Amino acid sequence: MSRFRSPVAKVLIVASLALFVVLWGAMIWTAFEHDAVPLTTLDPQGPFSTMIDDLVAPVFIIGGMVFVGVLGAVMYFVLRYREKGDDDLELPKQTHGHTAAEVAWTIAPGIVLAVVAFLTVGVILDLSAEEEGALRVEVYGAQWWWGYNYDITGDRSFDSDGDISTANELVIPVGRPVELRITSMDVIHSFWIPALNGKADAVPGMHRDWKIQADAPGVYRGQCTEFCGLSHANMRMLVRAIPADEFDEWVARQQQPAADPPADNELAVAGQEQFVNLCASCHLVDGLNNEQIAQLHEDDEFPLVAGVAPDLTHFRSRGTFAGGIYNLTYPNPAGDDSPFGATCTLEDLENCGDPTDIGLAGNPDNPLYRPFIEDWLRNPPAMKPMAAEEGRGMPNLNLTQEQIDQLVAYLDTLR
Amino acid sequence: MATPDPGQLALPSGNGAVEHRPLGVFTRPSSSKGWRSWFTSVDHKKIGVMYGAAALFFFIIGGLEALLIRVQLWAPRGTLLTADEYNQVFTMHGTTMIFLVVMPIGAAFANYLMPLQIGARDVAFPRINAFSFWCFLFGGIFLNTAWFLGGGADGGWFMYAPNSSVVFSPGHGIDFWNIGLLITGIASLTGAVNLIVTVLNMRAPGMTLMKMPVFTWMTLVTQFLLLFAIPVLTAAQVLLLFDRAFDANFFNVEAGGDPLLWQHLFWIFGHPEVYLMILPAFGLVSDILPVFSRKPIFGYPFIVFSGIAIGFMGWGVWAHHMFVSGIGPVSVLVFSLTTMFIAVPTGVKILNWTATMARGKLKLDTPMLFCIGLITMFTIGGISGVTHSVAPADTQQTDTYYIVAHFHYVLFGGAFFGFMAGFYFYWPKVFGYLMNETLGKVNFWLMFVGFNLTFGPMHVLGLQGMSRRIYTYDAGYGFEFWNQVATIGAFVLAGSIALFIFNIFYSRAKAKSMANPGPDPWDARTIEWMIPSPVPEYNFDPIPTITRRDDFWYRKYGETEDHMPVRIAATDEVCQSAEGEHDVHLPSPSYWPIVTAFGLPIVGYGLLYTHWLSLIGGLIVVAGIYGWALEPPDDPEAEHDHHDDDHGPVGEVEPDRAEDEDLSESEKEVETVG
Amino acid sequence: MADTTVHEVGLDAAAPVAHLDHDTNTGISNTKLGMWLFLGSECLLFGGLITTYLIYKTPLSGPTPEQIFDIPFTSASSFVLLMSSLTMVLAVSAIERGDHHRLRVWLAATAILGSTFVAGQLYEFTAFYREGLGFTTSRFSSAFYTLTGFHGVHVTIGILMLVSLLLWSLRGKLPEHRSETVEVVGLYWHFVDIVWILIFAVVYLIP
Amino acid sequence: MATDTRHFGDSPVDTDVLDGAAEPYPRNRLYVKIAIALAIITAAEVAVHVFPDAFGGAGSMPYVISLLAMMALKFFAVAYWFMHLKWDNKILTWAFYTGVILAVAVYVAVLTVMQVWGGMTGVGVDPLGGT
Repeated sequence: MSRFRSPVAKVLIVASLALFVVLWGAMIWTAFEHDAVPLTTLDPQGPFSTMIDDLVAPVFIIGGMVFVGVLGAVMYFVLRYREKGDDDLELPKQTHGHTAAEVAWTIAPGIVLAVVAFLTVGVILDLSAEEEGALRVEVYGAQWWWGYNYDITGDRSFDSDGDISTANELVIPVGRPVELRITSMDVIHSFWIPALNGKADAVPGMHRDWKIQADAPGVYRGQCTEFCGLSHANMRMLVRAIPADEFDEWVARQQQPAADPPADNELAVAGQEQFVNLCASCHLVDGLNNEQIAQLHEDDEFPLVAGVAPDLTHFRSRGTFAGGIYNLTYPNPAGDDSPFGATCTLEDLENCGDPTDIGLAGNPDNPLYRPFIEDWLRNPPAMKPMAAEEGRGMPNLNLTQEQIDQLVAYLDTLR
Repeated sequence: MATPDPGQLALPSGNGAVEHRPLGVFTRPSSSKGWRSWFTSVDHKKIGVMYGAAALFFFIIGGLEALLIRVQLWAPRGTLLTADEYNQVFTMHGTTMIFLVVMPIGAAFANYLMPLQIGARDVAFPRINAFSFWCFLFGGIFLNTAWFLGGGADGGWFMYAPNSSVVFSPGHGIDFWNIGLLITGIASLTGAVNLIVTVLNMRAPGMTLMKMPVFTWMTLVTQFLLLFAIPVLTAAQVLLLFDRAFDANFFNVEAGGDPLLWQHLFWIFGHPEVYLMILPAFGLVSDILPVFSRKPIFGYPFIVFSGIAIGFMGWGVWAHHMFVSGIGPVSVLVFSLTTMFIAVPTGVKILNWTATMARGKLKLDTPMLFCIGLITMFTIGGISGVTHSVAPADTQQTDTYYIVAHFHYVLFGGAFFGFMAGFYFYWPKVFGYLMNETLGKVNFWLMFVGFNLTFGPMHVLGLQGMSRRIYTYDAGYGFEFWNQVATIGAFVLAGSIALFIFNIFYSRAKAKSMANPGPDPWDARTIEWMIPSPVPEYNFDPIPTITRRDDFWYRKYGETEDHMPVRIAATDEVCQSAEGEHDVHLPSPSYWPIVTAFGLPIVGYGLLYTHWLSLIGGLIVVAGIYGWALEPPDDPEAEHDHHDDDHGPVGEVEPDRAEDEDLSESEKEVETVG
Repeated sequence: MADTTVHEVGLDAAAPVAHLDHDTNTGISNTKLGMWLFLGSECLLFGGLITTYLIYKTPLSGPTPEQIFDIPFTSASSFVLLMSSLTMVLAVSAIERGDHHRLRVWLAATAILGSTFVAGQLYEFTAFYREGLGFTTSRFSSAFYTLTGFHGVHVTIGILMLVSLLLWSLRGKLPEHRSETVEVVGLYWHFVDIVWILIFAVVYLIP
Repeated sequence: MATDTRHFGDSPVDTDVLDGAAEPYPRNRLYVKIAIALAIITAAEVAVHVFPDAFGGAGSMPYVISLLAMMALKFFAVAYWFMHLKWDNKILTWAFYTGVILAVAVYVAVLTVMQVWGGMTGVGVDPLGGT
């Protein structure tokens, strides 16, 4: 009764075990394939993520060896000591234990873990050390997008003259550490750019320090990882790391307030008016509705429930919108991997790539990809689940096509 | 011992002889047969079976929720569920599996087996035991009625503040979660007191602590963990309840509420919770493995003390759930180190199990296969756990599918494989028929394959950056392939569960034409196998006197000087005869536990809808308690020919009404919540 | 063993601990062991609430503890609760000796002292409320009312148990072989007192 | 394991004799003494609160420590004598103090991690920070 004698059974056992081996082999193999897995934690691109990777790699190896050891021992014992049907009925020796062995295998893992612990302590301290010459950025999570306030002036405040604010896309200089002060406006979120460092929770009422640094120019994607309600899955962010000189140019542009649309662009002028009437109670455009927004702050109209919305001053300088889930522009021509990429032209759109491939857009000089932004203005909750009626996310304003056209024209001027 | 008839007491004061009449509208139930008896039973075996049945029912619900999750994630931009529905489904899946499946299956085994393993007739407080079960069942049902009353909780099973506040989750889902778990918490707490007292006080003569079967030991450790962990969760839930129901400011950030307080309280409960889910399975394996290896557990004291060590150390590691929460580098460091070293006692257990198999004569029956499955699969979960304890690595791994993979390898590959081993092993003892072996083996291999297909790929998904709790993902992140493998695996796993259920009914039908498997179908080692299968209502007759560990085995076998076993008695000679004396005095059934427990969900509904209902519920609870208090544990009307045993502790009830004080306290928790 | 019961009662009448139940492995009755375990568990509950209070005791707005506490009043009510522990233990000792008259006196005294304490707490709550400290006023107020309120409910349940015991005793249903029932209720009562000892020092006296 | 818990100094007394009018019970005197001591300690606690300057000022280290010490003294006195831990089986002391010690250890750790000691900072007041 205790043995499986039929060939079918043997096939079942062998097939199951083979599947197990193949599965785990394939898993380990693919885990180290870094193409087309932009969020992978195993392909570090900055010093901090590299420290983590260097620390955990030997732990994985030790762990793997331990598992193979245990599995091997179990399999060996099963094959060696299993009851064979034609055996005699003699029972095995009743061994109750072996104190020396017990002590040995209590101490042995203790020693291995002590080594791991020693390495870990160093890395924890290194990762929490302050960096010299870092760029300071305040990061805040909100349902369901990210905002950034840069301390450009270096006076440790994030709202003095010359400091800049932006949303969803964080632009940083290559090779320079960036100190993040992370907080939240409503619930707990988590800021995570796997290629640059581990994640850090954004807790309301609390500022916490974190840091990232990119070694090479590129776009590094991230995802909110602390469950934050309805659209948690749609709360993404990306970091564009650009060379220092390009970064300075970018900062200079961002420091400018938004210009009024040129008078000859009638659609945009009308759009600005629509914006002031419809959008300005939540969205800030620097130079346009600062006082209105400041007043709201004053009146404490910005409780911890979102009601604030992303800063749109240089809206078109970003490649994505709505929490980094939709492309704002056509993507870059293939082959250029600069964080902003080369410009594609209206005449040559088919070489610009597919704008529905999420997160690939970048260059603000590329033409606006209208369908997404129009759909968004038409009915935001249909594009991204939100609970605007409960004060979280953008409501459906029931705009007409004319209003949408005007608003898009205006938003297109916010460079 | 019987309650003295109050009428016989020579009372020094008072009004002389007192006529005792049970209070209330019911005549006292007396039958222990028929379907009605299940509602009034105080028999630990019936209660254990009900725990198991209810847990399997909730397991099917939780499993269906899991399948919904897997189908939704089959491909990018899945449309089976909306974001809102998905959030409810994963919250309820986690809550159901933890509180309504794994914990109660542990309770089922503890209730059924532990008194048998220590040679008791029942638990210390049989009526409280019934009350615990009904609290659990009503709490679970209350929790799930949320589906029909506006939707389930949507904050994740960990229910982090302030996302769980009314502002961010205005529906009643989280209230159902909160109150439902408060009710099941009463079940756990009263159960814990009951089972600890049972183990400490009601062991058969000669059964010292170090002669107890490992499962009994692990039950003791588990119940201590519950005893001390549940009140912490209760405190946190009370804060949440007051925030949601009465506008308190505990997690209101504007008023200075600190969201991390919830996290601390929750995980102080939550981490011992992890161990109290896994330890019963460890206990089962430690008892089953020797039977099929034909030799005693290797290093019994080390197995026991490592279990105790896990229980203790489990209190010092909670903040490893908070490495990314912003608790400061020093705290991260300390908790990282404590977490690493909890791997030591766990490793000791695994090595001892492996050593138990060495040089044995292994019978690879279904329970044994599941035990081997546990040893190997749990090892994977344990090792991935060590990678989390490396705090910097955890900042990459936490809240990704790597964590999901980890704890499913622990809770499914560990706890549930152990429970499956326990089901197959103890089925004949409980129901009097053996499960079909061939189906059992297919069941195991199907579950093994399905389990690995489902949860293995999640390691890769997590390391490649797929977050937990996302209802959708986009193309271009490379998540498609392994999600599809996992979804296929989930259906294979569902198939294996279906096969298990089929096996139950198939084997039962077959068993009608087969002989009873007898008390000892596996040539087992511990004393629960001495008594007939299924177990008679009175368990042992007489209570055995224990002389050594694995007492039953040594009644059958002697040992030569070089530890070779020699048969000294036929199994039939040492087992209890099925036709023994039936006149053992047992605690009488009672209506009051179910009545009292029934009041609790009514209080809960009242809190959510109309406070008048709470009042009614509260009155039911109070009436239940007073009825209970005035009812003697034994029915004085019942005819009993008292069986006088010639030994110490017998699992009968205390004549004290003071056990009802315990109840009053649990009631107090509810009332204060109300 | 029913036939030997009366005899046993006679034997046990003077024994401080009831031995009506079977011998247990530990020598302690199930009920008493269960109560102690429960009290151990309660430590974690009150610990959580006290911790919450300590974290939240400085409000961001509204009255502060220093402004609102009336230490002389609370000292008096603390004293009352402390003395109820004495009357409780005297009640236990009375029934252990079979002195039913004193049992009732001391039980009644304990219940009255407890009620005095609860009444004082209610008075204190209303006074605080009038001074502008509502339950929802600040994080301090929520934590304070929750902690002391939980304790108050514990006391109230204790009073209900004492009154029940008193009634049982008056109806002659509390013979001395059940002295342990009184003792177990007493344990609960003392525990509630102990918790207040903590609260009085940690909440009221230490700023 | 079974311990005889009946080792009281009092000799068994016949119930009938005691009914209604009991002889003084030796331990009662002890109880009263302890209650007096508790009352005195409470008075001392209040005195410390009323005259904080004698203890280094309200909230100072000696002030807090002296109050905590008196609190602990009262706690243990009630548990030891009134709750009979002195006379009962040690397993009860065990069961209870496991809870007490666990609670103290765990919650002190929480308070430490949340940095509550020394100046109640709590959490930040400005949820929006520099925005």
